[in-house]
Amino acid sequence: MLGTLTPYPNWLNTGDNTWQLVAATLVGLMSIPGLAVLYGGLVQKKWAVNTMLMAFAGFSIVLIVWVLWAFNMAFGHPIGGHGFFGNMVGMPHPIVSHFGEQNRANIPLVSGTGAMPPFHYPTSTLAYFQFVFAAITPLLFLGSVMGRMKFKAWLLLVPLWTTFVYAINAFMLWGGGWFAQQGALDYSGGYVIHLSAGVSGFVAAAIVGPRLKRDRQHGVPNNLLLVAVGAGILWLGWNGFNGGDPYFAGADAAAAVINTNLATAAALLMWVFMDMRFSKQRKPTLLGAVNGMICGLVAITPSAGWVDGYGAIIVGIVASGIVWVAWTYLPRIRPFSKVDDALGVVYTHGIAGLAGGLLLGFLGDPGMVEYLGKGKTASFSVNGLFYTGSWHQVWEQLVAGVWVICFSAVMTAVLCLIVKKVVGGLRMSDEELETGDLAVHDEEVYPPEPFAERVGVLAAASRAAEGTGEDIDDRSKP
Amino acid sequence: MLGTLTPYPNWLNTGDNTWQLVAATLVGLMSIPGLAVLYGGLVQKKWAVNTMLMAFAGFSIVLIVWVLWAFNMAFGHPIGGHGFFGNMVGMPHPIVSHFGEQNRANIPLVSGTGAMPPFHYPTSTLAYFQFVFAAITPLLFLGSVMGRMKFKAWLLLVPLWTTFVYAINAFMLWGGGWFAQQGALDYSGGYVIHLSAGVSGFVAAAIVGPRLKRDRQHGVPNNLLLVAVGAGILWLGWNGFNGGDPYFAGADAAAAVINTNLATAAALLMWVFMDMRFSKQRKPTLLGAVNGMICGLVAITPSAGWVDGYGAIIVGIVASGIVWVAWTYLPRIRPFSKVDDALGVVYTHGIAGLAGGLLLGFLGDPGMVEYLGKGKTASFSVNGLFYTGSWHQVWEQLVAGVWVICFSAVMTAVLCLIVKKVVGGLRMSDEELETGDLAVHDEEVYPPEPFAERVGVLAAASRAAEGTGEDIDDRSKP
Amino acid sequence: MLGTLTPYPNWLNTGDNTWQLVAATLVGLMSIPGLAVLYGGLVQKKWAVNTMLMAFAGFSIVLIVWVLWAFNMAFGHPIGGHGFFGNMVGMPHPIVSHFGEQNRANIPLVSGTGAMPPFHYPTSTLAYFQFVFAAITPLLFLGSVMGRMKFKAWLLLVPLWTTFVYAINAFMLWGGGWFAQQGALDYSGGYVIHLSAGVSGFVAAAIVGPRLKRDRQHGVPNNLLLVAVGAGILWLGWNGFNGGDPYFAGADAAAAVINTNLATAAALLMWVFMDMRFSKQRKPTLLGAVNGMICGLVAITPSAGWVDGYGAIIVGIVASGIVWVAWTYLPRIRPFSKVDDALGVVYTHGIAGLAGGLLLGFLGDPGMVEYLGKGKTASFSVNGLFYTGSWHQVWEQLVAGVWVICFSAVMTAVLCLIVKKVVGGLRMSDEELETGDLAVHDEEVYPPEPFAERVGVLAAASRAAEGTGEDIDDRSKP
Amino acid sequence: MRLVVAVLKPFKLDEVKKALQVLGVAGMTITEAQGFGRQRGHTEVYRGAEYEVDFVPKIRMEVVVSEDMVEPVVDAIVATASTGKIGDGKVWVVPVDAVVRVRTAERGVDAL
Amino acid sequence: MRLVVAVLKPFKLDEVKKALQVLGVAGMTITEAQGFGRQRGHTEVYRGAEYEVDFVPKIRMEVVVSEDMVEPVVDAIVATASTGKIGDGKVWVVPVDAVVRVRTAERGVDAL
Amino acid sequence: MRLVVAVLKPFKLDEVKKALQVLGVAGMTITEAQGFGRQRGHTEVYRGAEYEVDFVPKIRMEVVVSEDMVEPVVDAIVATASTGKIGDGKVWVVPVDAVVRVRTAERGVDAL
Ligand SMILES: Nc1ncnc2c1ncn2[C@@H]1O[C@H](COP(=O)(O)OP(=O)(O)O)[C@@H](O)[C@H]1O
Ligand SMILES: Nc1ncnc2c1ncn2[C@@H]1O[C@H](COP(=O)(O)OP(=O)(O)O)[C@@H](O)[C@H]1O
Ligand SMILES: Nc1ncnc2c1ncn2[C@@H]1O[C@H](COP(=O)(O)OP(=O)(O)O)[C@@H](O)[C@H]1O
Repeated sequence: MLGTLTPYPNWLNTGDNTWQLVAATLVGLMSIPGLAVLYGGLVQKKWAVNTMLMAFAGFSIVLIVWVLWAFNMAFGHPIGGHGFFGNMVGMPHPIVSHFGEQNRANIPLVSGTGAMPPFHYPTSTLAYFQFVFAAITPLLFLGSVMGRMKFKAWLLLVPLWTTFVYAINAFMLWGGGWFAQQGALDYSGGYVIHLSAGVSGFVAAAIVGPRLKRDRQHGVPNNLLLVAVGAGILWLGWNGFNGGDPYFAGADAAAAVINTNLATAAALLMWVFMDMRFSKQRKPTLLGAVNGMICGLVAITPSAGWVDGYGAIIVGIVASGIVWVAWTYLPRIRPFSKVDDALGVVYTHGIAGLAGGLLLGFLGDPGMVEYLGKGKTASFSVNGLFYTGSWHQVWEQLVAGVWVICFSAVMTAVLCLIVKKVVGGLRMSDEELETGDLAVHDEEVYPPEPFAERVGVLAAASRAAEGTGEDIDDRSKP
Repeated sequence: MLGTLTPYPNWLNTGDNTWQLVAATLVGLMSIPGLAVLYGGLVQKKWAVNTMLMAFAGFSIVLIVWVLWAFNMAFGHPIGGHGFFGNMVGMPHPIVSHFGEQNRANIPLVSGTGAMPPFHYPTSTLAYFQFVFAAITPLLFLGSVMGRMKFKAWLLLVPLWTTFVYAINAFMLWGGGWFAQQGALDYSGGYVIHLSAGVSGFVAAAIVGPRLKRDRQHGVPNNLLLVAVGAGILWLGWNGFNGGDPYFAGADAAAAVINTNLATAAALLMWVFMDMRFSKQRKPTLLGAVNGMICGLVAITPSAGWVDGYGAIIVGIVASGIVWVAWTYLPRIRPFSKVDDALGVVYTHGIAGLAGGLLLGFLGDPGMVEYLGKGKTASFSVNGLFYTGSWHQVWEQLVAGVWVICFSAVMTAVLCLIVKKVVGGLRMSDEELETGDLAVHDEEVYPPEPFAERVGVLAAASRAAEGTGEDIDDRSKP
Repeated sequence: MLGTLTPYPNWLNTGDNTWQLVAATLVGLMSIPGLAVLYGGLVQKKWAVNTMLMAFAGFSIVLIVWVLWAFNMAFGHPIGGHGFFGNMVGMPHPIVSHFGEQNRANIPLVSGTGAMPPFHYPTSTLAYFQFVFAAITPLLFLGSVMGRMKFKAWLLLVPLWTTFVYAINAFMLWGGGWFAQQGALDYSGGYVIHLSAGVSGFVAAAIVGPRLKRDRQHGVPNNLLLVAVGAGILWLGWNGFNGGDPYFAGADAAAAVINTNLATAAALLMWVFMDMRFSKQRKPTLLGAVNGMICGLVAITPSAGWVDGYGAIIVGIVASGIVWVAWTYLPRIRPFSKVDDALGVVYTHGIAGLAGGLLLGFLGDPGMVEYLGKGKTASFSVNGLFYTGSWHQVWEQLVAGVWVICFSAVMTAVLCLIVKKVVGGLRMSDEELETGDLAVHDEEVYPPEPFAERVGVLAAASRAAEGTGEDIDDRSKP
Repeated sequence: MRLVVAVLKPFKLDEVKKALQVLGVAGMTITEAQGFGRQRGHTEVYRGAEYEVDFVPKIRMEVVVSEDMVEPVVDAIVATASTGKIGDGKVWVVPVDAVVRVRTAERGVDAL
Repeated sequence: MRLVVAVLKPFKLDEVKKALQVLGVAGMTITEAQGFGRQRGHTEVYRGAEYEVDFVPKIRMEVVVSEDMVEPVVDAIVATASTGKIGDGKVWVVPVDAVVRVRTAERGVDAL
Repeated sequence: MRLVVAVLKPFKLDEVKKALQVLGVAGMTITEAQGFGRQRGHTEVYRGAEYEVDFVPKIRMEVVVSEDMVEPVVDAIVATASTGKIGDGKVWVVPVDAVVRVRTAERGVDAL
């Protein structure tokens, strides 16, 4: 029959393709179920369903937006023109035709220019890999606005934000846009994802307004086992998050994986140490450990494959320490004391992401090779201040960080106001705020067992006890 | 020393082997813990342990059956003879000798004939990959019969069903058997797995009889966080389910992954939309979103790598809409009003699987290439009605669908009756039905904390309050 | 521009690198969240937070220790000298410089001597893969000492144990040390990991002393759904555990995966069968199934790629049967009746690991090829008694097993006494023991909802009922 | 005024509630309870270890009624909740000095 | 001595507790309860199926007080817990023969 | 007939139950309760924020007994449940007009 069928084109490398798809799947799992149940367990019982539904729905919306236009805004051909504005965003275009899905992946301003080696897999792989990053970002800032934002407002804010904030930041740093051209770097999203999510969440939380006073006062988590489930998936899923970002299953991917784990381990231990040493209670806590873990994961993200292991450990310790202090003291001063950032995303993602981005400028080890040069070509690596004495990279990181903060804040504010107009308010009604999931979805996270169901045990037990007679009673008479 | 040891034979491609093993692991995770805890959280508290134990045990049984005889019934040499019956099933044969495990994989009527390229990995890889599909299928229809089926009956039904229903359907559609020869297609199991599970579960539920009236009336789920855990693993695990089915880590695998996610996202949003627009409560629900998600996953399964992204989105929307309507209205009419299909498997798997199988006939995009042709050989792809105007594929899909429905229904009925004879009844005793897990397994899903354990807090607290004296009382006098 | 950048060095195979990184990630998931929530669900409610925090912290500590010195103690150049002591441990050395992370992986006494083919990936990959094994080992024996060990003592015991027990056993069996040189074998850690964890946990439990009497009597699990989550991740994660240990994504990796699943399925069914047939209640139980599952996973670990499928099934049945009997009868006799091994690690890991190690001597199938020989070189495989009639392998396995038991026991005892001295006692205070998580961490696993939060439902409902008037009452008058 | 307290099998709650509504009882308060008496508890088995649970789940119903309703209410409860099997529960009646409806501060029978 | 039993909306607990402390009440015992009365329950919907929940969560407060405190305590509860909406709850008063403090075996008002 | 209500530390339940069985008490009803009194609650800390829990877990035991058993029962409870530490709880006794066994409709002491 068709004896000469072949499984794939010759530009395709099965190892790279597999790595990228698996890395993407791991990152997907970080959102669904990872973040969904991490947040679902961290929020009050009354908001667990709402939070999880917003996570599942947000994840879905981003994918549709991504394939229809946003992927090419972030990784396609520049919209044209020179300078800053001409290199701010890519031309929107769908990628879901058969050609769009199966042709060879390319990022015109990056792999297209030889700034990195050409990809060994199709556009579907690249687009799906980049989608899971795009999807987790609004889910992260859901943590800031949970417990009061209208579901419909969320359904509208997510696609707008992905289009007008995420895709633009991504193009400028990853798609070969302006900041990339200046030399600013972001290995896997300390800026594009975490700093942006932290800032945007904070701004959105300010605009949506705080949760009910009662919710803020009594906002205890509902289930620490599920927090552990989510946290564990985040940690190991991050092997895909950072390991996938060289775009090849090479030596740098492996280094990024081990560095990610190193920073995370160090940050977790650092937070536990701070809790044991400096917290009021002087006790280690599981949720503190999880906070530290997230700080480490976030902070190593901008530099995972460009620092060595020592650098990674330093990143973890420094970022965790900074965020611990910020988490403890900033809530006392404005604007942090005013804005109800429910799960503290601005600290563990915003501040940790910024710290990690800046630290790259200091710790980037020129000996860490992402892509090997051949002949007269230099390998690609990063020159940190501590190795070269040059402030160049620090400066680039600073400028890009400031941009991401300002742009994300302003755009998010604008988008929130638009959504408010369109949907008629960003907040739920008072009745919904008071009742939570039951009012908004007619569901509860742990639906109560009806009284009638509790009979089962009895039925069996009494039958056992009765035997044949009536008053068998081997207990009442001592 | 042994300087010339090599790690693998030269027909082996490490990328393909890795992809297939990882895909299989992802699909395995969909069953254990995915489905186990999805169902464990969806059923009433009193049946959670029973449901999960049936899932773990069923998964185990299928593997033993699979390697000892069923794999070759589904993917081996045809049992011989011409026409329909000669091409109905493969020759049973174990694959667990050292040669059986390590030699090169081959499906005689498919890769053996050049209908696809030869495999790049050993039989263990193929057999394990196919096992996880075989294993999830009875676990899916467990959702129809949970809450009343005897554990022993389940232990017997599963191996019989795998042998006499699953292996035969698999051979006919995937092993190169009769329907495959006619041109019917099923990318990863919309028919062989989902339609068959939906129909078989429904029939088995009818034969086993309904749950207790009280259980049907009060059958609220017990834990929506665990439902989210299971649902999330299903979604992302499906990247292996559909991504693994080209059998190579090529461009079509990537396309199948992104299409799977697209259909799922669209279906989830569609169900949420239907709930918000047309349900009595007009409210979005998490369990509705999960239902929609499953519809999307199931419906794209027959066509994941043969439709383009637009097709995938259409599949998701259409299937989710159809199943939403069916789920809402069919329970009012017979036989749906009579049969207690506890978790509604016939809708989300049966109807969604059938819809997806038929939609392939319409939406199959000839430009989506699964295997590339070389020289004069045509690439392998599917010609849907909307692209070619030909009803051929629709017809083939219809015929195969009808077969799977009828064959699965009849065989399941026969097998249930046999099991009933052998085990002495398919249903638990009344006492067990009333009490649930505690009667059947002496276990509860959330074992109650004994009263004595609640003292801990007090011990610490009272000690703290006592200080030295006796009546320290800083609260009672205002 | 930089047209000649290449993604990786030519000794790198993307498939092998991917497989090893993914396998490592799967094994990492077995610890975090796998074991953390398996144990978190199995322990009493009052100890769930403490147990999980110890798991997260232990995992973190091992990584730091591992990269700074322990990896090279286990897999580096021998410390020098002849005979037993010269081949007992490797030279400690960090691996976190840029060269350490990105150069080609090598185990001097193994891949360095040609006893296996040279690796196709960098040191980061190998070190991270080996880290996840090192990390899970102390987490396993946490199950023995949970519910009374001081958190600070744990923080110190873990790095000491990794350095002075784990690294040494690993070097002697895997790093090419003494027992490896004699011919003793341990595919993925039946001895180095499970036997050692079982014995060490038992000894540590004896030294730390038992839990509170009340805790031992009332020590019911708190959540079987989370046990299922953890158990499922363990099972499928083990595909990486055993599948990763050929160090290449070859045919033997695939065989190891399917054999692992076969032994596990057989062992699970065996335990369920024993429960149904021989337990006092004659009932199958979910926690019994999980115990059986773990026995199978552990017992196949020493032999996964060196036995064929029949061997794997036998390993599962035999080990599960032995452990079932031990679990049922040993607790009646000393020392098992005295020592409070809280979760029974000495049975499901210690005895199962030893049984698996010995069974390799009997069942090793010479036809199972791990690495292929070329030219006159023999392939690498194992000669079991049942195939060759030679007791050689059995003897080697026995000697190594005895060593691991004695060495782990003695060293663990010494380390516990050192930690006791340094930290000032291994046990929590009585107050902490009585109160559990709330005393030690100020956290509870299911934090109680404050009364005030229960109003929500009411607010909505009463508003609905009131309508406009005051005494609308459609229920009180019949 | 009297307070009727009934400790009953949980699955009887709905029926009893309906029977009382028929008598004109407008409200009641339920708490979950654990009963100990002639009816045996059960055994749970986790990982081979047996745990005795002595107590059986019950619901505890409180109804404040006027004097003349005491007998009909007690009779209705006993008639409806009885299955004839050990463990059906007890009803007891306690004198009440005063009842107040919180919403309106009404007292006595008006408060019911 | 009297036992004052109050069935109230849970979110009022803190206020009521504070009001009683002001009166000098030193202790109280709370149980979670489910109330049935004029106030309606709610409906939950899982996978399209509706489940009626008739009962509304309440807290049930017990306070043993000396005779002279009965009126002030009841008044304080009613004043504090009332929202004017259906479902605010009931208070009833039951005679008490004896009270003992377990720790010291003191009896009567001393035991409170 | 009297109703003895005891609010006790949960870990004392088993001992008290046994002491009462020795006295011939055949049954009792337990509810979980939260106590507020001299004994302090505790603080929980989640993500750095402190949450005060004012209430301490108690069990609330109800035993209906004949007149002559009141004193022995109260004494046995006090003797067994006392640890001498703040928070041991209270016992109070309430008059009972009638008791009925649901299964048989027996009344009075026969119903116990
Ligand atoms: N003396 C008592 N005081 C309070 N409650 C009691 C008493 N005796 C029994 N009960 C309650 O009545 C329930 C049923 O009592 P039991 O002796 O089991 O059956 P029966 O009342 O049918 O003889 C018990 O579970 C307990 O809740
Ligand atoms: N006769 C009664 N006996 C005991 N509790 C009652 C009685 N009537 C009402 N209750 C309790 O009081 C609560 C409030 O009663 P409800 O009729 O809803 O409102 P209101 O008291 O404002 O008229 C009920 O939920 C129930 O717990
Ligand atoms: N006046 C009261 N009415 C009802 N219950 C009370 C009263 N005072 C105390 N209690 C209950 O008794 C428990 C113990 O009281 P507490 O004042 O803490 O200690 P002690 O009784 O040892 O002085 C409280 O937790 C509460 O449940």
